[in-house]
Amino acid sequence: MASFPLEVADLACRRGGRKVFERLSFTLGSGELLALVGRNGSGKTTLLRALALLVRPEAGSIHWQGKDVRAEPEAWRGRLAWLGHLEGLKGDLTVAENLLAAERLRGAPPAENRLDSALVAFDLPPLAARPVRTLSAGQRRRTALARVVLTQAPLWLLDEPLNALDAPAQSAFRTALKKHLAAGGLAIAATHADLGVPGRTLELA
Amino acid sequence: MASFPLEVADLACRRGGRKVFERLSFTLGSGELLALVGRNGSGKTTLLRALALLVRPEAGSIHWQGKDVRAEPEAWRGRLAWLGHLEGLKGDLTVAENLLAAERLRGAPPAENRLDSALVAFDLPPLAARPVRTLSAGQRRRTALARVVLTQAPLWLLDEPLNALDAPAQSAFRTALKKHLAAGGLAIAATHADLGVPGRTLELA
Amino acid sequence: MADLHFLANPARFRRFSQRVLPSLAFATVLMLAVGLYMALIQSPPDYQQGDTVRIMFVHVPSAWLAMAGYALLAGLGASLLIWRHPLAALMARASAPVGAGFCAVCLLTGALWGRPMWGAYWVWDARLTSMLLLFFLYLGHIALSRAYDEPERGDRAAAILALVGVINLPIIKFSVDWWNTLHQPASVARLGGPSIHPSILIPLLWMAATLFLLFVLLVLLRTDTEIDRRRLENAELQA
Amino acid sequence: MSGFAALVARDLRLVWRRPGDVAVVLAFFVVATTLFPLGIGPEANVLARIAAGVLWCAALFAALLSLDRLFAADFEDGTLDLLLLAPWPLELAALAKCCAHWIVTGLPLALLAPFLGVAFGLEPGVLLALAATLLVGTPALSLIGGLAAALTLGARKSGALLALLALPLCVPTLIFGSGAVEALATGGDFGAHLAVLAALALVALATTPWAIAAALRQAGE
Amino acid sequence: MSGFAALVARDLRLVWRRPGDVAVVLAFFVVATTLFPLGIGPEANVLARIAAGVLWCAALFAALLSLDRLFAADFEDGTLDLLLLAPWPLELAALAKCCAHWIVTGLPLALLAPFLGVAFGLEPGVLLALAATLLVGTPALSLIGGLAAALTLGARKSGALLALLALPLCVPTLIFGSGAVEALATGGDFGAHLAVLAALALVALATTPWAIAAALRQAGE
Ligand code: HEM
Ligand SMILES: Nc1ncnc2c1ncn2[C@@H]1O[C@H](COP(=O)(O)OP(=O)(O)OP(=O)(O)O)[C@@H](O)[C@H]1O
Ligand SMILES: Nc1ncnc2c1ncn2[C@@H]1O[C@H](COP(=O)(O)OP(=O)(O)OP(=O)(O)O)[C@@H](O)[C@H]1O
Ligand SMILES: [Mg+2]
Ligand SMILES: [Mg+2]
Repeated sequence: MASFPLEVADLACRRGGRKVFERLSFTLGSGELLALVGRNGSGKTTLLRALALLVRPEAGSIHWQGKDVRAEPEAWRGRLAWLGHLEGLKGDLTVAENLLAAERLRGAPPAENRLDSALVAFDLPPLAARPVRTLSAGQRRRTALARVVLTQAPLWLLDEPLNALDAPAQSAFRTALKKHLAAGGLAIAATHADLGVPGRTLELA
Repeated sequence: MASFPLEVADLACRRGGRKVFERLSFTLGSGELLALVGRNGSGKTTLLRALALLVRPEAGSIHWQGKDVRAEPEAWRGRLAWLGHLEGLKGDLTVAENLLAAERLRGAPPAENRLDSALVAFDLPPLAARPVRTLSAGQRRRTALARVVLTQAPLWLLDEPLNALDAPAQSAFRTALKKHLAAGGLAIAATHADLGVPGRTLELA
Repeated sequence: MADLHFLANPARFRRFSQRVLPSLAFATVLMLAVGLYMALIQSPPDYQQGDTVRIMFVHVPSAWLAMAGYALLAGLGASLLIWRHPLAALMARASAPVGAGFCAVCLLTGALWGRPMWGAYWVWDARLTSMLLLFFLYLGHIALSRAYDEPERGDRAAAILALVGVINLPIIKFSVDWWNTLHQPASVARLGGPSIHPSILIPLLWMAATLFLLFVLLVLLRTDTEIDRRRLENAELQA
Repeated sequence: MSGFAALVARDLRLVWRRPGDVAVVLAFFVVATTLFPLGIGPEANVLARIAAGVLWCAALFAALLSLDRLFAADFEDGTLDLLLLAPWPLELAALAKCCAHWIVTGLPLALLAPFLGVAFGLEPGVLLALAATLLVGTPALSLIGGLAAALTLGARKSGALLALLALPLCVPTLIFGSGAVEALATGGDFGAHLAVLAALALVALATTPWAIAAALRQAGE
Repeated sequence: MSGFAALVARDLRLVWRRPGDVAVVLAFFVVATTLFPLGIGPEANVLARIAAGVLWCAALFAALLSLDRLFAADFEDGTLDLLLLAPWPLELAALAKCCAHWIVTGLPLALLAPFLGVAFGLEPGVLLALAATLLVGTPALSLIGGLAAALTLGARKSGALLALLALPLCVPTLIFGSGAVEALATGGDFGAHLAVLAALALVALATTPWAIAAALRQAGE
């Protein structure tokens, strides 16, 4: 029945007693990108966290291929790739170790060749053996993006992916995102800048 | 003799044994803005930290109005306003308290009316009584920018000031920066985006 | 719990408590007056302990209520975590300090009693020690529920703690009993358990009923205040 | 299961990158225990009498001291979100974290304790018993402490609050741990005490992972 | 000076936001002292014998537990950069942080200790002596612990190793603190012990601010 993989209906969230948004509905099809825009504090991060079930929505539903995702939260989480404001990297581990550890934590077998191509996509091979602690802000962000690519998850949830990236890194990100969409993936990205990839836009007020 | 307030000569820095830049020289006059651009990891943050004496440069000198700043580090620090990758805000204190505490830590007497105008400049009055812990990423960044404005220091050192800001907040920042420069202030800002304020550019390689 | 289901809605609880509180307060005061008369004046001094025996009329019911109070916290915690009753959180927040208070009264009256009876304010007797640990569990609950900016998070963390704590209470009690019987303690003078004379037993039970009412009264009052405060905070936030 | 092993491995590797952190905990253990002979004086009979209790208390504090960052580091750098988003039960992740903690603190503490016991004049048999009780009992400390660490995530002054929550729950372990050693020294039934201690550890193993997972979930909100 | 006062005030205000925090440290102190009788056994004469050592040890643990976040919080949220950039000596800032810490932990601990001493069966005179030694000695713990906290900030391995050195630095304070109380109980020279304790605190006051400032500077690099 459902023609869209992702259907969000009437979602409402509060933070600290304040209503952030309500009656939020949208659908997203294969190969589609949804850009979340809106003023600071309009609830972009909150929406992403609610989609990942990290924040419990007050009302509404999230369906994936017609099934409520809260029925099988673990299967749902397996379908997500997450990039938050915080990178989720361990400063004491090297770039490569961080990526491998993240993959293993998802229960996926480590794949050397996939790792290499993710590193190459973000120009990280020269940094692969450096502890993340010694990286610059943009280098860390690139590592986190490489982790997203490595995940091979159908739905990417990205919070301000372009933050701290230089121009070549931004275009590397665009290439990776386009590839993901072309392969039938979905992506939702909160952003203040132009993502540079065609997609729909959802404005939060 | 020195016609420029800030003169940097032959600066060289290493991080973790790696040379980041060397023989870096530039001068900056009253009312001038210097935008630091360059690829991720090119040393923009390192240069800002070296100027603030947070990182010890390997070679070179920094002069303020003809005097080596390392001779009187405390006076020098009194002339700086700092915005780093990390905002330096206390989640348990409210926005207003954070700003006041930061001012007091600089040894300056708290000034209510200046506080108000700094808050207004970044559209913060509705958030003034909220604990910073409950703010969104952009709201936090705006608070940190208000702190910079409040400092009334002649030299602003800003690391990616536009990060996480929405369009109105970006133009508020531009207004504040122009006002600072018009009053004879100096500013050095590391950035990947266009600052939107006329100024010189230093490209790090 | 069935009653709580009915009252789970704060507004309905509010109407209920408003109706019950005045008569409850009146009954408590009345019973307290009678109870104090019975305990302080009517009942005879103990042949061994003299007038200090009167401490018991407060001491023993406090101990009972302190233990019952923790069970209540666990029940409220379960109903918050499982059924998400908003009232359960407020009630737990309201009752933890009350339970801790009765626990403290038990400890203090016991210590004051111990000085004349055992020559020391405190001995490491099993019963005393397990009461002290119960007090610590209360303190942990109170501290945890207040350790967060978002009261809801504190409520839920404290609810988890209460559930784990109540599973552990029998274990703690058992281990402390065992601990003390292993190292023969300096032998402790104590009244024979069940063989209490009716002239003492009746005022004791009366006072227990009275303090129980007081417990309920305090919890209801404090829950009311919590509801008000939560509403006020929410109103401020919406503004 | 592979996620479980991966998490243990990652935590061990992180510790391996900073061996100093384990060293600090062990040093704390040594300093805390050696203080007693220094403070109380050299009377051998008093020292032997209190040795088991002191060593067990010190082990408990050492474990707690090292526990407060168990989840906090992951919380602050965003890795906790990744754990919450991993497609396998969070209960296993909780267990894995506690497991890794035990390997780097409980285990070395248990191996170190007999050497410190010598300073208190304990017999060789008693020293072995001490190590055995610590081996059996410290997993319970890691699990209970882990629960307290998860409950206090995001609360400030979490170190002291954590200890306040964990200590009363650790009392049974402490009593049976030090009690077992004393039982051996005074001719009591060592085996029975050790069995109770193991039972306590199993109860902790069976209950705390669920509570920890619940606490972590609400910390992520 | 005004920066110094402002920093103390800010830290006190942060604590004031969560008054529970101080209560938690005190509660921890109480729980910790209770654990020793549970580990060692309830015999009154043994307990009175070790009371001073136990209470001092517990005070050290309480101080350590509450100290570990002294600079770490400022480090992680970037406030440390602001302190490093403040136009007055960093040594004063270090002192201010330790000072605020002592006001909210050392001071209340010293005032609370006599009440706990009652549970160990100490005499009134000894109880007063206990409070006095804690009042004089806990500033040294705050300062030395502050140094350890600052050293562990700088991620380097040398930092962790130096922290290892800092722990034993607390031992003299503990020995003379508990020693003074016991001297009084056993008829020794209480005054002399107290004098040494005060001297130790003064030495800490005169040296640690510089060391802390140096450690903070290198953590900021
Ligand atoms: C701080 C010290 C003390 C504490 C914490 C304490 C605790 C308790 C507790 C928890 C109970 C309830 C037991 C139950 O019903 O299961 C109790 C009952 C009782 N206590 Fe205490 N107690 C203390 C001191 C004393 C002293 C000094 C005396 C008198 C010598 C005393 C006499 C009694 C009596 C007569 C009962 C009721 C007897 C019974 O129910 O078996 N207590 N106490
Ligand atoms: N933990 C919290 N407690 C209370 N309120 C919060 C919390 N986190 C966020 N908020 C509030 O919820 C609203 C939405 O925040 P959110 O982080 O989703 O905004 P955002 O759209 O991501 O903004 P930004 O562009 O600044 O990142 C904001 O008003 C914010 O102040
Ligand atoms: N603590 C450190 N130890 C070792 N190397 C470091 C450290 N911090 C930064 N570096 C290295 O120094 C170089 C310059 O880093 P810096 O942070 O100054 O870059 P940047 O220009 O600010 O980059 P970005 O645009 O990503 O913020 C980078 O190669 C980085 O990897
Ligand atoms: Mg956001
Ligand atoms: Mg940078």
